[in-house]
Amino acid sequence: MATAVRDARPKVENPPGGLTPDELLRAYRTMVICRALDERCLTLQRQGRIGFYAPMQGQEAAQVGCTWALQSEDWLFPAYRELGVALVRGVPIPLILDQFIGNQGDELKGRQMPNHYGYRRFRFVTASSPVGTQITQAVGTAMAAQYRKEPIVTVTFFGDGTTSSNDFHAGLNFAGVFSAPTIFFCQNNQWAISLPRERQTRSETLAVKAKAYGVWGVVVDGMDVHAVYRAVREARQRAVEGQGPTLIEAQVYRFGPHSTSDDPKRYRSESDLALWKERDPIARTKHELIAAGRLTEAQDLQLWETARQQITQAVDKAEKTPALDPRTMFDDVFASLPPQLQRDRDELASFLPPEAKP
Amino acid sequence: MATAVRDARPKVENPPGGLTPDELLRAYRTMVICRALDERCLTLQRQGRIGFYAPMQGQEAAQVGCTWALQSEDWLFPAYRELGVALVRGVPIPLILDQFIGNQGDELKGRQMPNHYGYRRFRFVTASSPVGTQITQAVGTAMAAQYRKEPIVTVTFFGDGTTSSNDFHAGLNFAGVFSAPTIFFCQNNQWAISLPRERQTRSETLAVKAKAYGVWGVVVDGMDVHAVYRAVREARQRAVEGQGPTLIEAQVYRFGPHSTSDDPKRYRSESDLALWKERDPIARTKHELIAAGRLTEAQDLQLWETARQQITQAVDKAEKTPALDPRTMFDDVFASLPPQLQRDRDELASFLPPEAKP
Amino acid sequence: MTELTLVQAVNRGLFEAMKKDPDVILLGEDIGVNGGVFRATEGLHKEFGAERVIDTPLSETGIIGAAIGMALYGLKPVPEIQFQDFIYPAFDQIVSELAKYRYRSGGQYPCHVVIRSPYGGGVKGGLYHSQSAEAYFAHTAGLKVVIPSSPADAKGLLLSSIHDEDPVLFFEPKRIYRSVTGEVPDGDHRVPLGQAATVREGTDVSILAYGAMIPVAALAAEKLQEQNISVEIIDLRTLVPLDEKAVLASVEKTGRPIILHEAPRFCGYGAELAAILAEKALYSLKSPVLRVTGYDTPFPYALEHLYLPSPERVIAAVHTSMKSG
Amino acid sequence: MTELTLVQAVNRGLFEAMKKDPDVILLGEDIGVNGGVFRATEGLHKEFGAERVIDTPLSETGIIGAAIGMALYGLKPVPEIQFQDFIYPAFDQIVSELAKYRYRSGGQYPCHVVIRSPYGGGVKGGLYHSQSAEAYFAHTAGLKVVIPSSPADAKGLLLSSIHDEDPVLFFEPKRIYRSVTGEVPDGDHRVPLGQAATVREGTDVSILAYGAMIPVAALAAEKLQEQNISVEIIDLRTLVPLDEKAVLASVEKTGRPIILHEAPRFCGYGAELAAILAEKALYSLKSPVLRVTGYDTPFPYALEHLYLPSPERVIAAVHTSMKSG
Ligand SMILES: Cc1ncc(C[n+]2csc(CCOP(=O)(O)OP(=O)(O)O)c2C)c(N)n1
Ligand SMILES: Cc1ncc(C[n+]2csc(CCOP(=O)(O)OP(=O)(O)O)c2C)c(N)n1
Ligand SMILES: [Mg+2]
Ligand SMILES: [Mg+2]
Repeated sequence: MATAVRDARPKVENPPGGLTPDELLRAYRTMVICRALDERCLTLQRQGRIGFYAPMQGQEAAQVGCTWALQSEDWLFPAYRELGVALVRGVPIPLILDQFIGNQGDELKGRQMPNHYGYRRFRFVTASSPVGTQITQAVGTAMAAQYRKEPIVTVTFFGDGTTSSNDFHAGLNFAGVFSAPTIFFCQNNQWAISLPRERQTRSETLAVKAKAYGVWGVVVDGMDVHAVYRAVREARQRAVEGQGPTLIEAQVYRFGPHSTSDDPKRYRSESDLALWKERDPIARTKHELIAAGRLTEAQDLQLWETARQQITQAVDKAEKTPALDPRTMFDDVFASLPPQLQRDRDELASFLPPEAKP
Repeated sequence: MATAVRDARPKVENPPGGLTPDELLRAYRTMVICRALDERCLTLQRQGRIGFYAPMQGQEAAQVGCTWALQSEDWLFPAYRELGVALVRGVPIPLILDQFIGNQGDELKGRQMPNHYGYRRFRFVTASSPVGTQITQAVGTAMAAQYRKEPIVTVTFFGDGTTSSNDFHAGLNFAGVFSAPTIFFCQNNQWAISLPRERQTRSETLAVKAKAYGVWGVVVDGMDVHAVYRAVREARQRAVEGQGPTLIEAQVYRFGPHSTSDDPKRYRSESDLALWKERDPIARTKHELIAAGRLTEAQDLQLWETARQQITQAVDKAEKTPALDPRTMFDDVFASLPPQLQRDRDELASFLPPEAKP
Repeated sequence: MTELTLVQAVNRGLFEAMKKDPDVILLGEDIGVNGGVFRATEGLHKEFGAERVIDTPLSETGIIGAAIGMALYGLKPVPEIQFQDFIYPAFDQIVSELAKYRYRSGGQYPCHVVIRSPYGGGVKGGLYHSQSAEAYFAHTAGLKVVIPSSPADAKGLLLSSIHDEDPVLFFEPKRIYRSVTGEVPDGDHRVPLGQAATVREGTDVSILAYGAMIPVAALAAEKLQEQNISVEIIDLRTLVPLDEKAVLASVEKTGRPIILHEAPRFCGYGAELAAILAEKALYSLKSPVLRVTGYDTPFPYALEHLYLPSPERVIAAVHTSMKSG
Repeated sequence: MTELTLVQAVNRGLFEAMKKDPDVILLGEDIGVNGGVFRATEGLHKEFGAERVIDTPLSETGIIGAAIGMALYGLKPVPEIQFQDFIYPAFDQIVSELAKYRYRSGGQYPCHVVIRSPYGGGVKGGLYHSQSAEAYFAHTAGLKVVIPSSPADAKGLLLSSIHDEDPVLFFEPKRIYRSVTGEVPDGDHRVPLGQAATVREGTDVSILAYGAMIPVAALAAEKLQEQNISVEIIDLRTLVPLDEKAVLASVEKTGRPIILHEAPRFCGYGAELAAILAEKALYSLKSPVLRVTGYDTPFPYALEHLYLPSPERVIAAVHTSMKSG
């Protein structure tokens, strides 16, 4: 259930319809792929086959529900944990795996750590690591769309910790002042690495921060794909109608470690995790589908099986794709190669083993 | 009247006593000196006798009322417009004028533009120009005092525009999380150079931003010295009792230009100014004192006369004080002069006219 | 041709770009109704409206972040930072984002933003209205850095910057905003990026400089001419990409380089010039590579006239150079 | 003496300082309960409590701003920036405030903060977990910049930094956090700031380097020894203030300088070294001043092994140098 507040006037809304049963089944399938891919990536990292991974288990409903409520023209500004967003948007799994490996198929040309992908044709902006920087950018893109009179929204994704960033403050404030059609989708997964939500900020909720900018603020159960879908649809509606931006706090939990470099046992209790796992969005959605007679256990097993096969194929393909040409290192610093970089490039080439020379 | 809010629970307080009549008379005297000095500085700048000036007319009650409510052990973190704060704290006028001229008497050694003074012995921290940077620092000092168990507060001064700064966000958030004994004293003078308050942020008030950090938020009539005094006293009390920080929005108006480089006619109407001038804190306080029989018109004239004489003397003295020794340019970059700066110093000395050599 | 001050030429450049291309959008503090604190955007708000000349809240983080978002979308934002000294709250957006967008996305997201900002001392601005921060940006791969020294170059380089495809930091020497005037071609006048200008030819000494130091170099050169020392002045105009050829050609001719800038010396832009000479022109050098720069202190207020490189300090360096080797 | 890794030596340095002086306070992201993402603060939270090892919200602006406030009060804060790549949100506080407090107040407000941060590549961190940003800070008057290359120096320089009176940027080469071990003196071990170390004596070539490039230089020197080329390695240790004497002495002896760092070359710290040599050691130079550095691109991910200066690239530069002059 979504609580929408604007300025000092809290307003409780009764949930209108969420996803249709058909949509829910499709959404569930995406959530399954998401979970299966996430699990595989953790394994690949442990086996040294990819260098790093930041899992998102527990956040599937939030990401899938949110993206489901958008139009494909809407621009997405992800952080580094938005696998579910990418999948709903249609980014092919092989492309993602190419990025994780940084091979010749990687459209980012091996420039970034795993997770930090982005694809212009999907209006899915390339993520960076410094937290929050995407937030002001999403507002700028929204202002640009507004200027060009394109009736779209921009959606920016970030975590609870990132509400402390400079760009959160500047972005929300600009969006308020300029009525930018931006949805600020905060996945409060309760942790910023080792810092719990309560130590990140003393505000009652994260959504209440909307009041500081005179924009809409919504708290939503991020384990409930319907609730998220509804909240985002409403926010989108308001935004394109010129009613301004919305800050949505989707309350979720990070089931896994912050990243493969992290050991959550150092700072959090298993019992808390167990409590939240009872609300696992995948189990919950599956349960609903089964109860509604839209899914059987056998079909479910099949879904998982298909997902895993699909992923295995993509991994195989990605691992067989040739490595990057080292000379690409000098592309894209500027639109064209300045003489100085040409020299660097030549120098590097002189150190390459003969087989790598053209 | 102060409205104190914490989180989502607004609370209206009935004003207990403000300044006593004796205190009010003394506070009024300071406000008069403040206004007279401000006027003089504008003249000095126009005559080319000082290089720059940022006037504060209209903000006297806010600054004097605030500082009156503090203890001399409290640390002050001013912006560049806090003349009234400096005067209440006891900074001598001649010292201020030496700073404006940047002569040998300037304890800052001519390093800064006028207005950007600061004196360690008055716990009045040296101002800088980048807006907002003092805010996080004030919180750090409060945390340090808390650590050392010194029962003081830090008070940081800034304008409406500065609520958009990075440090406002970080400072309020840290203060909330650590319950730092800091008072965030925002003088909302309705303008950030040419940008009106409504275009700075869409929040209902500036004080409501406190909710974003779970701290106390108070709106106060900044033209009413009693109201400001009361609000700050209460905030101070809360802070030292461990109840956390308060954001105070003192609503005032900048009667003059942003600075001597600014021409407000380009962006604001005279009629607005005229409305606010009806609430001139000096006229208002004078009126109250006369009504209470604590001041006569003749005594008032005398106050102004004394203030102006005092200022004339200080200006004379400051203008007669010798210029800085150019070699001081290299002091205080580090605690001691590294060889490299010694060379720079020698080089400079070689260009000085003979009479300037030691 | 019209006789303009440097700041007027900037204004005309912005006008020209905006008239031609509706994608050019300005944003910044006090640039709209107020016309900018230096009046660089005077009249543009009236001409092009609040949609294209956007007065923003007081947040450089927001200004540059929003400008980047606009550029990703396909507009050509030209944000103003009121004083270069206040660019630091936007440093993360500039260094982590603007400089790296094209690269990190494998070329998918070019990010063409032109950041205008007045820089430098000489206006009694003290520590925070006087800095020359070009070295920070020149060191950041992915950014172009441009500094004009004349009205015609100000307009021509600004228009080239706006029509470039890469992010450009366009720093305007505020000290000579009004003190320097000159004939400026009307219309879409362009001066190509990456080309230095020989603003004075000479044979004995090469002064390598830019921005507000060009008039200082010129004054020194005049005086030195009286002493029969022939000074060549190279105005770099574009710091990144540097016109290395022009620099090397001049120094190979004179053998005596003097590097001149007002930023502090240590790790300043001049260090790179010296390093290039020490690598590529070593055998042409007749004298040590000398730098005349601001001192390695924060920028002072009362003593700024002694902090800034003066013609006297340049002349002294030239004399030192002439005596060497 | 205890055998420690570099990161353990940092940890021991912090422990030592905190034990001695209750005014030493740590703050940063994940440094408390979690012990730091690199475990540099492991055990300190337990030993000294949450009051002295403060887990902060995710804001570098807040961390450095608060640390400055603590320092003004008289504490000795030692904030950690989790990766140097994330220091930019604090750039304004560092450059505008920390570097200038003592100066702008005429000496009234010294501001002694020691900012610790892991820097550099070699850990497959890509653009944002690999940068070497020392040049930005070295160019900023008022800051000291220190980079250790061994466990003993890490502890000794850190303790000296904490006991200094000026702001210090203390950058730790994370690539060799664990790969380098060494004997570290117990107790209050100090290595003075401003003194370079000759980590290998030689007569043919001088390599000027610091941090994680010292082992690279050492590997190159070993190989070159086999070719009868005698390499001297100067570990700068303190970038500001620079031990100019040590640099000049070595280059005056060998006449062949090779500057080595992993940051991009253009306007990097090496440019300043080259500029100093081009001014003060010109007549001793037998070969051009060569720089082996990271390339002038953002830091890549998949190709980082080719981006970072390798012993091979150093050897090639030495050969070039030996052939010159
Ligand atoms: C500016 C900056 N500082 C520090 C970091 C290191 N860091 C990476 S993720 C992270 C925590 C982010 O927490 P949150 O915003 O809640 O997102 P989550 O990882 O939980 O999805 C930190 C501190 C960073 N990436 N950027
Ligand atoms: C970071 C930064 N950006 C821009 C400026 C230029 N500037 C100086 S004062 C000012 C407006 C400040 O407004 P406000 O906070 O309301 O304070 P007031 O001047 O009204 O007292 C601006 C934009 C600055 N000093 N610092
Ligand atoms: Mg989180
Ligand atoms: Mg104001």
